[in-house]
Amino acid sequence: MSTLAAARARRSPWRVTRRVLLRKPGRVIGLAIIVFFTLMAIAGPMLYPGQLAVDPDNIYASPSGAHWLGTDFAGSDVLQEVIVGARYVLLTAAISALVTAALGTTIGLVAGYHRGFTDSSLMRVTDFVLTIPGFPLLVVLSTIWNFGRPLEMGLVLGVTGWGGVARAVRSQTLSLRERGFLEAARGLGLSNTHIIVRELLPNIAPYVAMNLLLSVIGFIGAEVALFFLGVVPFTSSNWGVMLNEAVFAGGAINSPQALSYLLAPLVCILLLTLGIVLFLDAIDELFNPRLRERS
Amino acid sequence: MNRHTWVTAPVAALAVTAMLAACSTDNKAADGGAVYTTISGTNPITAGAPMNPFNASGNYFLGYNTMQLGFDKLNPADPNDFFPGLAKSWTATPTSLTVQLQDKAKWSDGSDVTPDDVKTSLAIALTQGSATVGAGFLTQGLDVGAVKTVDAHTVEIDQAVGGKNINFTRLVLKQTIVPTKVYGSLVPADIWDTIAASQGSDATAAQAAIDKLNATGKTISAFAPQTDVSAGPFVLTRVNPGSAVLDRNKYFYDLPKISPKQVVLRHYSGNEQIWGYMKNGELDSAPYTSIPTNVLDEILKAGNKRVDSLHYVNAAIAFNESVAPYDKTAVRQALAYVIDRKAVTKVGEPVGGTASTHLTGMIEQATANWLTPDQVNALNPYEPDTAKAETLLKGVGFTKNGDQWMLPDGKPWTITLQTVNGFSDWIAASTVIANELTSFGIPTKPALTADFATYKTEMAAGKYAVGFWLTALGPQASAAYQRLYGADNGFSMRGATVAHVSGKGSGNWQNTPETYTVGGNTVKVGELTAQLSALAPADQKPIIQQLAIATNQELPVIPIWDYTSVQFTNDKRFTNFPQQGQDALLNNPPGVWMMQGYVQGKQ
Amino acid sequence: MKGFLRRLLMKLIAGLVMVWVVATFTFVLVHSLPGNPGDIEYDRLIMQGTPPEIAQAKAAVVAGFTSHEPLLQQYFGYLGQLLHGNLGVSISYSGVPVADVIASAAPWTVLPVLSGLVVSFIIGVAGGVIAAVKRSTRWGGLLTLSGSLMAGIPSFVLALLLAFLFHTLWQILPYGDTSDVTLTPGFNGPYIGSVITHAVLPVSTYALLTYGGWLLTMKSSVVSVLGDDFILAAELRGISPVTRMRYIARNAILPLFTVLAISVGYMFGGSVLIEDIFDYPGLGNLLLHSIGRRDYPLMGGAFLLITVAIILANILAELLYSVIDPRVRRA
Amino acid sequence: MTETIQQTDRPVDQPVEVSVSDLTVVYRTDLGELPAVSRASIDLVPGQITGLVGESGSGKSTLALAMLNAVPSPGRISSGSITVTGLGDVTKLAGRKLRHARGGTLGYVFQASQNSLNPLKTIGKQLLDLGRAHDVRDLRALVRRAAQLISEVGLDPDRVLDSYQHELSGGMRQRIGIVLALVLNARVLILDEPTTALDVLSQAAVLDIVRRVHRDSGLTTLIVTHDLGVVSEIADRLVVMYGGPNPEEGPATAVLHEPSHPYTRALIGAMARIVGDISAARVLPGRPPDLTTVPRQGCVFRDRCPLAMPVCAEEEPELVQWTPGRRRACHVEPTGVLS
Repeated sequence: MSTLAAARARRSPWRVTRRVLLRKPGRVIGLAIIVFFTLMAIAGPMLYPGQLAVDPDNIYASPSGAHWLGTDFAGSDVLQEVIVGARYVLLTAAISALVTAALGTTIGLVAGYHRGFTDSSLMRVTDFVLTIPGFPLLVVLSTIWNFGRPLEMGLVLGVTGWGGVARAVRSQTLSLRERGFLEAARGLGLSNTHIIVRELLPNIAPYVAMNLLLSVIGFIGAEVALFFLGVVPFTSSNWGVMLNEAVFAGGAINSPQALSYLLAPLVCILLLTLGIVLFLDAIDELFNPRLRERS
Repeated sequence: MNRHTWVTAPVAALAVTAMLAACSTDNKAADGGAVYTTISGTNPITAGAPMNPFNASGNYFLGYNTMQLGFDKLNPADPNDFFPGLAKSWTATPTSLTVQLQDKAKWSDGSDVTPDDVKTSLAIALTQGSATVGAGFLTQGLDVGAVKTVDAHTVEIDQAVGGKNINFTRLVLKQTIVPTKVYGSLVPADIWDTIAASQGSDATAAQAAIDKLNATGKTISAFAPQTDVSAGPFVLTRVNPGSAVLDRNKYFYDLPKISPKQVVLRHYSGNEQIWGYMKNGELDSAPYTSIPTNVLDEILKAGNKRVDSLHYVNAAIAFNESVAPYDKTAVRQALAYVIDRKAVTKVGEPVGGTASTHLTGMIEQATANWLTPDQVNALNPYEPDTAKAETLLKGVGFTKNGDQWMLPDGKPWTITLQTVNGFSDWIAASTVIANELTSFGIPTKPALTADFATYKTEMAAGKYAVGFWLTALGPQASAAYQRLYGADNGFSMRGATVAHVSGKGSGNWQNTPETYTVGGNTVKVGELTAQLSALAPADQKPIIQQLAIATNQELPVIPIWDYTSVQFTNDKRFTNFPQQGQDALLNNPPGVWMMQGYVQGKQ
Repeated sequence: MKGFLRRLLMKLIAGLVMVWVVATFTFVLVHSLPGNPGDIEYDRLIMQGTPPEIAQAKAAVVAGFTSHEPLLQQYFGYLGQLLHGNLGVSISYSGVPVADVIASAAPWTVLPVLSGLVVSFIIGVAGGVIAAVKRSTRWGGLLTLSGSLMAGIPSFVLALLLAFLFHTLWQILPYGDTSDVTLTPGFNGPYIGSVITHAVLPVSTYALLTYGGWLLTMKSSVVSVLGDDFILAAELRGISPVTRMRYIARNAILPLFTVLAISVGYMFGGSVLIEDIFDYPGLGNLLLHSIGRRDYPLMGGAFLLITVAIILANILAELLYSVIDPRVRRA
Repeated sequence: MTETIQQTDRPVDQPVEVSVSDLTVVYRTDLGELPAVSRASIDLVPGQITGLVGESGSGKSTLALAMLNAVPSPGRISSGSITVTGLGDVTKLAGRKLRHARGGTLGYVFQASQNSLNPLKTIGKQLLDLGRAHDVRDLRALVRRAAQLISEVGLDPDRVLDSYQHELSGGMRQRIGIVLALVLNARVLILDEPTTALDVLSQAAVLDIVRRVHRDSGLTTLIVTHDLGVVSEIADRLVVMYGGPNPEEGPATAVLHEPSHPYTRALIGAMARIVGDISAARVLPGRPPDLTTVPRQGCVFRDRCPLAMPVCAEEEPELVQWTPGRRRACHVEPTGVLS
């Protein structure tokens, strides 16, 4: 019997990933949704170069062959807007995830590694970031800074949202410490930087990845919410802008004409959330082998 | 409340809920009229705010429980044309106003409305920011010098010494009249001495007096009366989180005219809520909201009737002329030719807007009123005409490189069109304008500022070259032209002369030239505008004509649409609403309609 | 017990320090907003059709409530007032104490948030237990998925969806007010009933918003407790199933206190959006109002209050934790 | 040598307290149901301490749990019986009867490394829970009995009953485990790795206590361990386990000094400590059995057996008596192993 070969085959990362992914159909669907929206964000604006066409004679038109999802307040195609709007939403989420990952991981690692004064002062800062109510803060900040562009919005979201990741990373670092991980590495005479970057980071990366995916959902929610609330000036189409226009200017809650304008971005956000949640399940199993062997 | 009640309260609540839910009674008033439900457009209703007309967020409702001596008809030809309120009639001299109070005017506690109440109210008015040193004293402000009781129903209000404000009547009539018994204790006994000092020639003493008045004013505006004492047709019974409930004031001087037994004013935080209420037929009348066509259809379908009236304001595109190339008249004219105002209006303000046609700095109706037909015909209507625009641009050195226009210095011309968050009509319009300009060869990007406060601050700082602005404020032409050739353009009045400033920190962001040349004549816009406010309407005409023609030629702003006040009435429960055309009435809240004998319940 | 009290005291002190930091932060934040209350009032009145000269006067009164002292002086004044429990006076409410304005708004946030918390706690914890016990079945999986999804959906998307489904589409629930305006508020059945039906959508939104957190935490907690040795040990000692369930419940509930603090924070934060959509006159709406009117003291007060609620929730969670966990209490 | 065997041998008519016969426990996996214990038979005699040894994965803990009919899911007892005097076949018990048997007649002590105590309740409260679960009327008497036992195991009853788990050391917890197993006057005491993860001193103390309470209360005791040192110190009889039927059983000293099965010999070889000859210490080759790799046919140990013969791959050896009191399951002649 070739149990050994089989075992080796099972442990190849690609195979494992595929196996974990294929175990539940939901995970594949989740990945498909994420890939779909990512492609939309990358290719969407190329599909429709230039400005959105307006048509004052065709305002809030119902879905038709020409406009699959109908038109908006200016007679622009809703489908086109949804597709073009995906880039801002996802780009912002990606930037904020990047900032959060960088800040959260660095602060969590340093705090968990050094302990003592460094740890407690960094954790106080983390507490502060976690305590300040995030969304109201964003609302106030949006009035001070103009973060209508993805880079700025992403930075602000990232800078205000790294607390959770930092905490998770720190506790993970501490638990690695508990396991004698650090003492062993120190015993080998490795430098601090080496230990943090080469030894700790790879062990923590999975947790960062999971927390990031979770926070990406939050970031998408927050940025779209800011646009929806109309506190952030918008210069381009964005799902939040669409929701804002649909509800506050189009009367979508009261008038069936503007319905597709309301539902299109709403469904997009729901789908994207669903996709990430479904996919997260797979990631969870990949990084928690215990779960893998259970089922 | 004793302890026992506390303990049993939740139990009782459950029992009562169950009982009353089983046999729920119709709460609608049965005797002597129905409930009139509408929206107060002026203040959101906040349960925590005081019932005080001097509070910036106060729960007070003009025409219902808040009374003035009269109610403005917004007559552009006569600024002093008012509906009677607490004043039955009035006679004006150049320096004073004598008011005959309504014979039966009473407060809701049954006591008479007296000249003393008027005196207290005007004193309070002077503590509410009206008294300010050097801000156009003797020409603009409420320069009340003394209030004299002539008899129990007659009161004489004198202008301060030397005052000759032609708007004095109007300013006095517009003041809110409150009862002395409620507010009197807040007003220092020597207030009229202080007022006199504030109007005196000793600048230091005047400033001290004004500080004292302001301090009193702050106390008054923060004051929260326990109950509402109203001289209007209704009295505020209570304020709920979502509504204010006013009951008919049985001591109202003209009670037979008031049909509704109760008025419910609903709170709203956004237009979409008002639309929802109307769609459900919940409102008897609704004030103006910026409305899209699809929603209008729904509202009309629900049995509401549309009533339009004039709105003395328009939406325009303003320029900062210190930024090239907007200093060139030809450029502004060219832009006016490119922008299809009708198409823009269709998207931006399809229901409550009519595309501007004559671009005089006043709304269309005012232009027609002040200018002769010949003059109107001679105005340039700037019909969409890209060929004319091209000619104009080429005439001042612009070139076209492929599809794109180049500035005279050879750089590509792009425009950032600034609008402000929350103004959905401007935003929608800006997308269309950007589209039109871009197609013409000037790449244009709409940009938004986070909120209006920031917008105003940044605009005043000259940060925006091209942006949306409200102009043609009215009904007086002087107000409309103050908007163009007033403080925002660096003009201010110093006594009888007009000063002009520009540059950083001056507040001048329009930066138009001080004079225009029209048909070979020099038009001093700042000075002419300043003169308007001191002239009687009849004398204003030639000046307005000059300003209108100059504005049409120079286009310091490009008006896009005139707002129309689109109100709705619903005759399910009430009839005899004011009709289209009764603008004077429609510009006032429904409480005033009722006082004038309109709105009767259906029985 | 002494150690516990000392830690509680430390927590309180840390909380106070946090309040100070937040107050300072808020002060700086609020005063860096462009624009000023007077200008805004003027434009608001102009847009309502108030004649310029009257608008000018009224705006001047509002401006009169704005402090013109140097910022540093204002800051120390503000801190001094805070020490006396005084939040200052509102500008947009012309001098009404901020505490009064907030007090009249607070119930409309606190009550729905707490009701939502109770509902989501009950459903989420029950769901979490079921999801843990049935974790290998399809229903268990779906339950877990529902939790993850609810934890992920942005609050306002949820609110809009609920409003659209229950108000626009099926027309079974009211939306956009706190009660039927024709009813007399007070202690009467129709009014209370109306308040309750109007609260269904916002409370459901709050509840669904945190339901996922409870469910997921409870599930993983129950799963890990089920695998704990002492549960098997109890079984092998013949301990009755009811007692064993009690053992499981008490041990599994511990991690939920962390969720409590997070939930409270999340809900108060989300109130800005939820109250805006359902037009509830609560703290979130007040915050938006104060920002729009540049009412600095009110803005600071509302922001501070929301933060204090979160800090208190944290301390409360800590307290509950130590009541239930002897390892914390007797350490 | 044979004398010793005779002494500790069990006469055929000696009463049996617990009789495990032909017990098979299977676990449900992706690959179908795999046996963790296969046709195991053990008799426990009153007054004797029986040691059950084997590597981890040999199924010894599963067997111990099976004796309380508590095989954790997804495992189940698929055949065989466990007869306990006064209780009947434990595998047939269910509900209240089973619950009362556990903790009542059958006392179970957990691995010392595991936390067998509820961290949120004091020991005293957990004692009361135990009493209530077993319908003890006189809880005071129960507490008195517990206090007495606690003193016997060398702890301060007042302090211990008022303590939480986290306030006790590992050795103390293990003693409490023994107290809780015995407080309801169990006749059978099953200890699963009672000394693992304890330091040497605590180990000795715990074993001493086990020996004492066993003697004083006249118990039937089963110690499950991988540690032959423990067994050599305390056990009267020894049962060796390896996946399928026990390779070997017999009096402890005899089995330890004269292992008659290659697996026993290998185990002892790996534990050179007990013979004190480090040069004799050898690492047991290969990996311990696990559910997926255990051969389905023939001798389960044959892959790792130095003496394997062709027949081992085809036929499973039977467990048969070869000298009085000793049984073995191996195709190789005993002499071939002993030499």
